[in-house]
Amino acid sequence: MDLRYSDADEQFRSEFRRWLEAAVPAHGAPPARDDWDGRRAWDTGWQRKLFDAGYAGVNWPREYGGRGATLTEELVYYEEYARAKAPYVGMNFVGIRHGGPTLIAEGSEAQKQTHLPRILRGEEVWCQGFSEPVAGSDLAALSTRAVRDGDHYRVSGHKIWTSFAQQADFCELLVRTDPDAPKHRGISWLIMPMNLPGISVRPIDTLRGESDFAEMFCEDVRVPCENLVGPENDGWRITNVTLRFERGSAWAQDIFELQEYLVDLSALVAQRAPQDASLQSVLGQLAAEADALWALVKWQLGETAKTGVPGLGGSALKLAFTELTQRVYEFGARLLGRAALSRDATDDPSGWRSSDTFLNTLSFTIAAGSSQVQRNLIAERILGMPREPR
Amino acid sequence: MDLRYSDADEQFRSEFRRWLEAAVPAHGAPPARDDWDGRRAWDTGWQRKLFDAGYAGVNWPREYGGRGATLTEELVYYEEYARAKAPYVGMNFVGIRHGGPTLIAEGSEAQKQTHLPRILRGEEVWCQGFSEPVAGSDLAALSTRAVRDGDHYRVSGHKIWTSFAQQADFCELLVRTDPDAPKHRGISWLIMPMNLPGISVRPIDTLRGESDFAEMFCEDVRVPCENLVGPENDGWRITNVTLRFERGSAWAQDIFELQEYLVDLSALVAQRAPQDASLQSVLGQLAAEADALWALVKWQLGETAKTGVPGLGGSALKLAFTELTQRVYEFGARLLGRAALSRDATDDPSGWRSSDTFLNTLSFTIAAGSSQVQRNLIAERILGMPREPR
Amino acid sequence: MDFQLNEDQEALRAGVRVWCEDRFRFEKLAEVVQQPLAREWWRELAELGVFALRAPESAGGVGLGMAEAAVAFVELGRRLVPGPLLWNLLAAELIPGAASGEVIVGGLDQPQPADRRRPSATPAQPTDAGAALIEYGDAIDVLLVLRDDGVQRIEAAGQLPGTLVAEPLDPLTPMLRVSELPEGTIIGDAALAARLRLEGTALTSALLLGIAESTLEYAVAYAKQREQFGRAIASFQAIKHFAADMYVRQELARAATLAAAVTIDDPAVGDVSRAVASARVVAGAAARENARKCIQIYGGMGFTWEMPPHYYLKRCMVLENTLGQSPSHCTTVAAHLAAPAS
Amino acid sequence: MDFQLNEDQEALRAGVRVWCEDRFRFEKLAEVVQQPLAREWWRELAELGVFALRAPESAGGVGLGMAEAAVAFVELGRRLVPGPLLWNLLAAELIPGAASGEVIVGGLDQPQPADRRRPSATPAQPTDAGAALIEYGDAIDVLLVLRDDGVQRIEAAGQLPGTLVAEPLDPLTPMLRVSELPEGTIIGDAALAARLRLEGTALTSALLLGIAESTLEYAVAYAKQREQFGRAIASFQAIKHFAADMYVRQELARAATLAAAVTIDDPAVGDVSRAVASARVVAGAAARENARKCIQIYGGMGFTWEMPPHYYLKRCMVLENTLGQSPSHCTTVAAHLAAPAS
Repeated sequence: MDLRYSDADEQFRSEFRRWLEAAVPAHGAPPARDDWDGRRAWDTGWQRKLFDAGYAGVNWPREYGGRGATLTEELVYYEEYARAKAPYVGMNFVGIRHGGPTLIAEGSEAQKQTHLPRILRGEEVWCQGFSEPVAGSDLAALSTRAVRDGDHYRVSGHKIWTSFAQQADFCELLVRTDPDAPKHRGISWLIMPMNLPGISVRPIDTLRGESDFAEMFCEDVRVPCENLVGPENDGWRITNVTLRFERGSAWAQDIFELQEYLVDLSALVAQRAPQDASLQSVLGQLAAEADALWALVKWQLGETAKTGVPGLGGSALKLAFTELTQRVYEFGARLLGRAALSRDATDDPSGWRSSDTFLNTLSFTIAAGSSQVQRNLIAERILGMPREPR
Repeated sequence: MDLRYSDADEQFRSEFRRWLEAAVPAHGAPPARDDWDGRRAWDTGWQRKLFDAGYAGVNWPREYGGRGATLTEELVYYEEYARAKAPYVGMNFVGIRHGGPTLIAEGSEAQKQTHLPRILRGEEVWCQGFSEPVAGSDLAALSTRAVRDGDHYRVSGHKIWTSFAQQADFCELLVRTDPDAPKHRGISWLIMPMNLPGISVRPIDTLRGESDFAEMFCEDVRVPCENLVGPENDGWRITNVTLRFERGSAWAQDIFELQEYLVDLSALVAQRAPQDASLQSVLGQLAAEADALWALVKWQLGETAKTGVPGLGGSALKLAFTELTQRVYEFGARLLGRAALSRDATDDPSGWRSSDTFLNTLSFTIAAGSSQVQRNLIAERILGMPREPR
Repeated sequence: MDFQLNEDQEALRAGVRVWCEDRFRFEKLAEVVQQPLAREWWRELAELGVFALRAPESAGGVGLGMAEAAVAFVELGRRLVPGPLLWNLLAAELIPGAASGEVIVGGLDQPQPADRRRPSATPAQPTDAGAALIEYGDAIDVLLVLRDDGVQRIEAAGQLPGTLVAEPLDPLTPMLRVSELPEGTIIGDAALAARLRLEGTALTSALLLGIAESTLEYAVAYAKQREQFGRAIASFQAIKHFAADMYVRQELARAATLAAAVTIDDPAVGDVSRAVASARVVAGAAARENARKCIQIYGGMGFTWEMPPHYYLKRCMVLENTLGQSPSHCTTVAAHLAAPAS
Repeated sequence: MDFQLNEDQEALRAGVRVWCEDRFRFEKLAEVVQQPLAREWWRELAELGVFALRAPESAGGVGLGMAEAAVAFVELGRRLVPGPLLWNLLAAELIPGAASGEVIVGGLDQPQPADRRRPSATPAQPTDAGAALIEYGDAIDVLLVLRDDGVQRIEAAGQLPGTLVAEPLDPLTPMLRVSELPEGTIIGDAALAARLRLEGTALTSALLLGIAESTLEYAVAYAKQREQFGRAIASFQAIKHFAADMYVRQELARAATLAAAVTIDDPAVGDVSRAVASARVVAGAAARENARKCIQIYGGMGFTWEMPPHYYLKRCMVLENTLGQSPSHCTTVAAHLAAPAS
């Protein structure tokens, strides 16, 4: 067991840190939340700067424009990124964290060459078309149909939680290509250009009052067959490969950020209620759990290095992190007292808009497999407990 | 809404309090835990004193030796009993809290006249023969057979958690009288004398190292048919009537006792760590919940007065009380620090043998319907949520 | 002792409920958000007797007790009725026009920190960002300020100096960020301030209880109709056990809250300050945890603006920051343990 | 960075596990309770190298690090191996015979309360009932006392003055109630005492982690074979979700505990005192909650003496009262937040 970063890692750290110290302030303040064009420009502009400096796609292969970093360099990357409070991945989220990695693992050479560099350069924004109104936790129950018609699929269906659908250029789309097969065996994974006729989008306001989410309706949309990723009807396996990546190291950055937030809360406590032992005790409990999560990231990274694939333990990380985050921001909001009753930045001396961020964390235990789904996965796949009768 | 006790209630309170002030100290210290004869004598002796003073069977009908008290007098009774730290019902537990009430509700006139006065006078000790090794939470799966043979039932089977089986005179016994009926419809409720041939008992040590529990083996035990309570095969309904009483006001005394314990813990905190705000905060949280439980007892009592039958809410009371009690005693044990590593009375300045009592509370969330079973009951019977598929 | 609603109380509850269902059923909420405080229905509320409940009949009030007030406030909490409800009720006997709803009274709690309590009265100015946020500050006629040394009345007339918060946490509770409070007049002493805090806390618990009840109802109803994996999610044990725990919290909160109200009316039955603090602790927990679980049970829909659960969580956070947070009430309960009243 | 057991560490773990399974498998525990500390297997443990792991090879030790010690101690925790394990290891370099297991070393932590720390050293006498309870006090040869101002060695020779506790909480951890400690000799300064506390806390976390692992294994195995309502209780969501949460706690505890041990060996990778305190907090919670849930999942059987779960909960309570309770370690972590090491 060894927790020491190599000299090369540390070298990378200081280079990246120096770059961030200049680049982050230079990128300026983000646009207003409802300025969608401005947000796209800001998010993809930052992505382009990362790319130009050689910091985009830290763990993606070099041949497609990535950095091809080692696992530990990746960790250093997330640490420094969070420490510098660099811009959130924002509208690049699906492409960078999900669609791109899926293409790397399962895409054709042509698909990789077409999309990966453009995602890294901020030229392509992706959205996700997985969930449907009746297929949420039970994702495999999806019913959006894709019927082969010559060299195209004709796609019809109703998707939901399609973040940034109105701004996106492409959609990673799960469709049912074999309605007669068992529900996990008739699903395919398509790259759908968002400019095709037949696609309409209706924004959904979140509980923060933002419309980052949308519903997407497809009516007889003609998607070229070459946009199929992997074999037809093999989409469920592909989805799981990607979800497994999503549940793994993607959290590293967020955990580090949580630790930074705790440090700022600690300063707030010191200033407001330095004598209150109960606040110290809660802060310490939360920080201890965050420390343990950070150690668990490194432990799971060691496992991945050993086996080459992220283990099932990602579910444990996701479950623990999302539940902890809610507790931390809830505590932060409580600490602010009545100031938490405003979401304006000016009212939160911690600088984190704690109560607004707390609201945002409420989605963490729901999205990408709710806490209940994660517990089922852990019990069944890791601990070997039997499924419930249906 | 009115929370004021009547003058008559207050009159009863002061009489009972005065009697307890003399009687409790006079009864002396309890015998050693493994002195079974001594414990029976001590427990039943106290019961006899209650009876002689007119305080036995507070809510039992007067014609069978009870006090026939009103619901509010009953509450006063529990308050004063706990305040005086009067002896635990001990070996009289099953008869007083369970078997007796069942006979009152469902027994024949002869059964009532035979048993009720003797239970109240401490002349009969009862034990409970409900659970079986394969029928725990799923009580209705019990398989102890009773086959009619003339004017007797011939009983064979294996019971478990039969508290005080070795000391008991009678057993409230659930048996299967119709093996072909659906599992809830073939059960009967018998009064089994414990001196019959064919009964053997093996003590089970609890995690406190006591052998209050036992397994009971019945081999062709001949129980007279007149000992059947209620109609044959109607035992499940009778059991539920009794369980509902068990889950109701029976907790009042324990809740009041919990409040007393919290006062003593508070004194301990004041002495050891008066400045520690986090301990005050936890103490206050626990006491607030105990206060609420006490209010809930009164609320449910009001419901019972309105309808004549304890409502289903008893499950909520049982669930909340048992979970809270564990937290309170765990907190108490933590407060003692290393002193909690001894169960000797001398090492606990609170006078409550906190760590030993904490161990005892671990059974509360398991016995008489585990917390999981209570949650199912609340969800299905009160909130109308559907049963799980089987 | 008869700890159940009597007939009059049941009738009061039914009356307030009917009005709330009519005025504030969820489908109308989008409209209410546009103008959370309208004189029109404020007067209707007054006509229902909600503000005048406790004022003596000689003063044009209804002459009932805190028990009735709590019963009414649970209903208001259930339907997220906005406005400085509890302040208007507390002011019924102090400020002419409050009982009739003609004057809208807002409020501000200004407790001195423990370490500053000894030196003479501090100026009645906001000391930090949070203390300067006044609910409905742009729409109230009068501001009632509770200080440790007394009660102040400040004329507001919808013109308190300050800026409106752009994004208030609760869309139904607009906030005015006040930089400097105008001069006021003292209309009551420290004892009155203490009494109003207690009563206001009891009413806050009632509103929180309403949230706990409503979120349980919404969650159970949604779980019964939402299907996943071929069955209603209400049949999954995880969901059932969430709901059962929500039910337990609701029951505890109801018993404690009504007991606190009854104790205020009849202090012979218990220690008022302990009963109020205990109720506030369990009602706060019930509202908070039930609202959280309601969102979780709704799943993705729970994270949307168009569904009810988030409104309840946000209102709960407002109420949990009214007249002291839960931990301070825990400390009050603990203090009573150390020095029991009798 | 390679945060996984290396081959040597795997081999060490396997060796200790085999010995534990042989000596301390559950079926033999009734026997062990009769005599929880026997010189015979104490020497076997020493032969395995457990006590000498960290001592330099020049001193007859194995010359390995805290990482290896932690790996070994997790295994001892899993099988409830009794005896003053951590004290004997800490004493390996300080007290001749400890590394070889010939001398059995017990320990006592005597921190001064915060408000008494300034005045000069208080006498090394027990200050309250709890502080006077010494584990295996009747069987140890030497007692190591950790005080804020240094380390004391007291000759015990199985004859410390005191009375045996009649009913120790953990049947495998007999307790001697000592009224007055004999004179000792000072064998180390305040810095050594602080270092031993840190290392002892890390080892305590490892033992707690062993409990968390073992109780999860027992609970899952029992749930898979126990049937109720016609199916294995492991198929009920309530039980599955208990087990999933136990797994999460175990994983967090393992990562944090091993990270703390590695940080002690290589302080360049982090702040030692924060890493140790954090690990102790999560390992304590994992052991405590997992043991509790294990009892609950066993149901009535969990409340019996003859089943394993209660032994784990009791041992957990002993360890959670060794070298400070969890809240004090939380405070340590919070202090590091306020003043980060850099």
